[in-house]
Amino acid sequence: MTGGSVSDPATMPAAGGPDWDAAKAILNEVRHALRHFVATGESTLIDLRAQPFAPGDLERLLAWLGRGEVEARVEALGPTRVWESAVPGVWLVDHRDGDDQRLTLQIEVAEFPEILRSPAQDIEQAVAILDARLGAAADGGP
Amino acid sequence: MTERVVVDPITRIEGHLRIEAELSGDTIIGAYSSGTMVRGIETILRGRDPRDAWAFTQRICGVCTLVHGIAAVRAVEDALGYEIPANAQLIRNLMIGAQFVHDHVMHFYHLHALDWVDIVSALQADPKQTSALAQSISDYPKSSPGYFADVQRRLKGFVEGGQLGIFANGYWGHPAYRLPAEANLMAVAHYLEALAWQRDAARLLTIFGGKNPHPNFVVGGVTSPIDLDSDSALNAKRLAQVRTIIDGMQTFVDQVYLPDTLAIAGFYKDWAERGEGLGNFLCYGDLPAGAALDPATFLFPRGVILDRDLSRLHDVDLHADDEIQEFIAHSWYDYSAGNDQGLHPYDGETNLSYDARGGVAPPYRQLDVAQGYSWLKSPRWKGRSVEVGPLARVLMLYASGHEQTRGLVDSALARLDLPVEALFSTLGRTAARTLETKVIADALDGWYDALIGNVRAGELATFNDRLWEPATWPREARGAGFMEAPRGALGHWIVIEDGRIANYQAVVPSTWNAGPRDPDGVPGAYEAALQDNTQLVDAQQPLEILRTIHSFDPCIACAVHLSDPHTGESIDIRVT
Amino acid sequence: MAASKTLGERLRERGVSRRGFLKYCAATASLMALPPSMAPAIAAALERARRPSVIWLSFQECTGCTESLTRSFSPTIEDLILDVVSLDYHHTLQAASGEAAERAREEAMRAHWGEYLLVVDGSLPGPRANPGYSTIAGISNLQMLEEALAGAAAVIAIGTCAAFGGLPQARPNPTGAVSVSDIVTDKPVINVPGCPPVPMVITGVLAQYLVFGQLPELDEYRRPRAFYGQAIHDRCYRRPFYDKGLFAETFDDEGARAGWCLYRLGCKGPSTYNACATMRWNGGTSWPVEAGAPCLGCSEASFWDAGGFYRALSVPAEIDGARILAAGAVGAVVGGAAVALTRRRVRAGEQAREPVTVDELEQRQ
Amino acid sequence: MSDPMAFLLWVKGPMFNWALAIFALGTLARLLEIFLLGRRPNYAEPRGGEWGPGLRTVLTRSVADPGTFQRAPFDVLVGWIWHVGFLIALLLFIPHIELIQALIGLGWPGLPNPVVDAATAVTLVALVATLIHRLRHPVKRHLSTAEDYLIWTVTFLPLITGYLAYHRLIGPYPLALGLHILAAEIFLIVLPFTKLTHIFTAFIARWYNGAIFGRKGVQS
Repeated sequence: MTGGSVSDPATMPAAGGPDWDAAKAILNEVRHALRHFVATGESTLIDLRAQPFAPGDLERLLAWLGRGEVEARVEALGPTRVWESAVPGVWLVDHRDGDDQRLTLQIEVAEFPEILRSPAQDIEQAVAILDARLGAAADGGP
Repeated sequence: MTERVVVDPITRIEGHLRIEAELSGDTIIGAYSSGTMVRGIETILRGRDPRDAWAFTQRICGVCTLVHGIAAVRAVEDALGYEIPANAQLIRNLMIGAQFVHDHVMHFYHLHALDWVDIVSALQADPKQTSALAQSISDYPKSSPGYFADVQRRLKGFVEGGQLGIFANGYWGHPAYRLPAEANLMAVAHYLEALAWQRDAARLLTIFGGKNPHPNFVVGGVTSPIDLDSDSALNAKRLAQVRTIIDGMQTFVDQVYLPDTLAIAGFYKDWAERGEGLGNFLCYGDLPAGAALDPATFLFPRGVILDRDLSRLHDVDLHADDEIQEFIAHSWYDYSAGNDQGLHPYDGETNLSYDARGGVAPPYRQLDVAQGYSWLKSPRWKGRSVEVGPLARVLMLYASGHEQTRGLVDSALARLDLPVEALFSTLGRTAARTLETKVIADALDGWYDALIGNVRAGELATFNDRLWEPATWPREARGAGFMEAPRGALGHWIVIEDGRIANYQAVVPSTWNAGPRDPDGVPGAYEAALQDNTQLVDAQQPLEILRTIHSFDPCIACAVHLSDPHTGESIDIRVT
Repeated sequence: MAASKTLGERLRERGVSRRGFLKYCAATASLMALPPSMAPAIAAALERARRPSVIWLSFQECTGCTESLTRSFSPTIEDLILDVVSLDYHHTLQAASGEAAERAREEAMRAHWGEYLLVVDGSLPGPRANPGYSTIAGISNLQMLEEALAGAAAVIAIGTCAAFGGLPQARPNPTGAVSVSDIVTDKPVINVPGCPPVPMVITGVLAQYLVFGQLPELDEYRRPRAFYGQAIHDRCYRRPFYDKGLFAETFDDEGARAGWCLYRLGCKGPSTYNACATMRWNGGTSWPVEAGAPCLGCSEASFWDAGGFYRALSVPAEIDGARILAAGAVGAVVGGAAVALTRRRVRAGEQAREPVTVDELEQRQ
Repeated sequence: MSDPMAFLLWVKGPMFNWALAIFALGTLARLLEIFLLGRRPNYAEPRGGEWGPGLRTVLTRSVADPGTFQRAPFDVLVGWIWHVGFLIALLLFIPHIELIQALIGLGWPGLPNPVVDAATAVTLVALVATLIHRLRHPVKRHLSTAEDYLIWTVTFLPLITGYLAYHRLIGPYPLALGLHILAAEIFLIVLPFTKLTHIFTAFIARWYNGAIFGRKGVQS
């Protein structure tokens, strides 16, 4: 199965850049996106699904990027796992469907990934939802 | 010509099948099965490299997507006396087994179930009771009331959305549907569940063959090498993935497919009395235990059962000219030495002859069944019309004393409170498919463990290059490649001359089952199964015909694949 | 028939949240091989999108294309059937049989005349072939295609048989099989070749139509560029081995185990345009080259007749002794004529020459 | 022939057979012709051996003497460059080796593609330079015949089509590859009947000259 990304120290590459082509191309793109983000504040999404990876390349790339301090899980139409890589500002967003099959795997270069943000329209309805819950509480709710 | 009930297209099958049935009152007294599409793959094969044949024959069918590939490489290997490594045979077994499990489950839920399950009725079900029902027959975890309520809501939204799509115009509400609403809802949920499950099951063929449908094969072994130190070979990670897929298959068979079959069968016990027909069954046997294709080691035994006599298994010889023969008395072909003789596949010839042999110019309402009425031929074993497929195999296993099969059959019959004779029926055929799936799903363990054992022992070979180059071949060679496909006994016969294919013939399960009458007027298995035992509640909604025909799991593109270059009707209008 | 709902409405009814919708759009962008930044545009389009009616005709086919469709992970076949399109006629999947099935086709055609999407898999016997070679409900394939074409918005030819003639058209084309575009002249046709096509390429093209209501950008063979824009070879992870000249010589040698290039085993990757190397098969599990099998070139026209699956691409299709002899004879005649000419010139020179001795020369001086 | 794959199959199949046969038998006829012209018997007492000087001349004539180099450095240098580049592309590109191996059963290791690619690019530039030089040099232009331009073209075409196909600069690929093979086939067909025959005769002729001089005891 398209296994989750585990940061196994045993597979952590030595310092320096990876020496395989597929990863180099991606990392160059990430570097470019980071500079762009610093300069303009615009975020970038890179789709990792349609890359000509050799078997094991993706796992190596994820291991190489490593894990940062933040990890999150979103439950919407199946789970989405989000984690910051060891490189600040470089996030991985792993969208899965209800059967935990990967839909897409993206690198998002941003302050934090879009999927974590509360949708503005939901916030507009938030007060109403809160009121409803308070009403329910008054009726002997939670 | 008498007016007949015509069902064309028979849907939820592979290929193009037409059934015409003559009624006396509400009973079918004559049935005619017709394959209505021809491509000519055997003609196309002539003159080509025998090592390429698997790819061509595999495209005979994308449903049983592996079987013609395996039969073709085996035919070439048989012709050349080409031995393959033990690992290659084990990997092929795993692929064949996975194909069986995948194909049978998909057949049950996606091709056959709607004959027994009323989708619309599922809207009335109570999710709580459905949950209770599901939990009473299995420990499958997806059985909460919430789960079934979700499925129902989705189905409801779909029906109310106004576009019924694939479910439009089904015979919903037909009196022959007898499941309670809750059983219908459970089956609908499992219909969707099985669609998701099969995507994972298909991955086993992808690991070994690169893709599914139409995985890759190679004469002399398999394409994937084994190397635990390589990313780009079968390594520990890949083999672990295979194990996970096998586990997923076994879980679904044990917890969903098997319990569902028995539960649904309980409501349709009257179908244990009709829909058999011939009483003769043939099985080439398959799934060897060792490196060689030795019938003594097969999981499925080889043999023929005649007249329901389980006490005697007759032996089969694929090479003998007087055993397996094909007739064309009612097919749209010509034989050069007369249309009433039978030809062994090595000498098989087939000239497309639609108009001259009674084909009616389209558009037509009825076939001329006095003359040719099908693109299928009529294969016969020693002149006998036989049935092939899961029922034949389960009977063979049962008759030869296979312990697990005996246990499964006996307990299923006991559960349903039916006698052994119930096997000879539409219901028996459908149940046999489920039971053999269980046998094969369990057998996957043995092949997997043997493969792992070999790898541990350092035995890594997956391909034998000794006879790869055509320069090493004899000038002339002929061979028979056989296998048990999900739908039954499959044989490919190849004649090689100067490193090229001189003749190629495939006699496939659905040709045995769906073929037309022979020169003596003896019907094929489909025809016999429908005749004289089936009543139609409503001739406008011939659901009963679908039940019996679908119980065979027709695969018609497989069954029709023949033609010959020496025909006036063949025209080449290739655009180049 | 109630008015069909938009996809946005359907998803909301199913309780899909806004985040879920955002994710759905991200997956859809990825599926259509569009940059992830397109997700908002897709979201806007999906809010308005209604399931298009799809009529799927199967002619001279093996059902492999349908089976491939069922292996799609995103969207899944369940989602496709329930949310993305209204699959109103499809032999392998539809519940109805016989007359009821044909009625479903006719009703869908009537209700969505001019708007439905016509999908075809399989080739069909052409206008000069015997129509009896392939019929459904007693109707020839050609007649059924022409009738369905009249009301179609566009045609998608799924699989190499429908797109280019495929296996039935392989030499000697016994049934006079033709491709869909050989018949269709006045409707847009998208070819989605492959034997079968990569599952997500099929669903990707359908999703594209659902989202944008129009056809994707096509190449000169009417294939969507997004999926068929690059050769397998150019995206193959084994390409570095080709460039270094490292090849597997058999299916189980050191090179095969190390994952070296399969060129010498006949890989047709350099001449094959398809998405296998990037999208891979069955949810990214593997693809033929990864499983050690040389690419057959199955998404290309005439790949069946391309000279053998195990012959390296640069190797001649076949060396025909008789033709070489004939050609050799021509060469010998031309060469012989050249020889004869030269010899005559030499002889003429010899004859015209006036021999002279040293004594004679001295005398002349 | 609207289908590029059909075109490719034609150039790889029937056309290849024709080209190969015309090339093989044409070359055979030409070589026979040359050998059958015969050497007039020389009754003079040999003053030296034939083989040694013959082989020596094969080498010495392959390297321009200082005088020739000073007179026409461009011709020598560029000539060398493109001849070597052409041979690298022809004999050390892996798909070509594959083809030769399939035909005659002999194979050898190739060079990495980027090296062959660079050699091809250099060769192309060198060939274009020779053409420009020929067109601009009054004497050369005067001396040039139609055959010279034909030969330049049939030499240039396989290289440029190969380069374009490799870099996928023209599509579809079966068409690009087909054009490349066709260009090579034209080269093969033209070879025996034009001065391209020098590929086979150059060394024989050099040896012959060297041998005659050697026999006479003169250094050539």
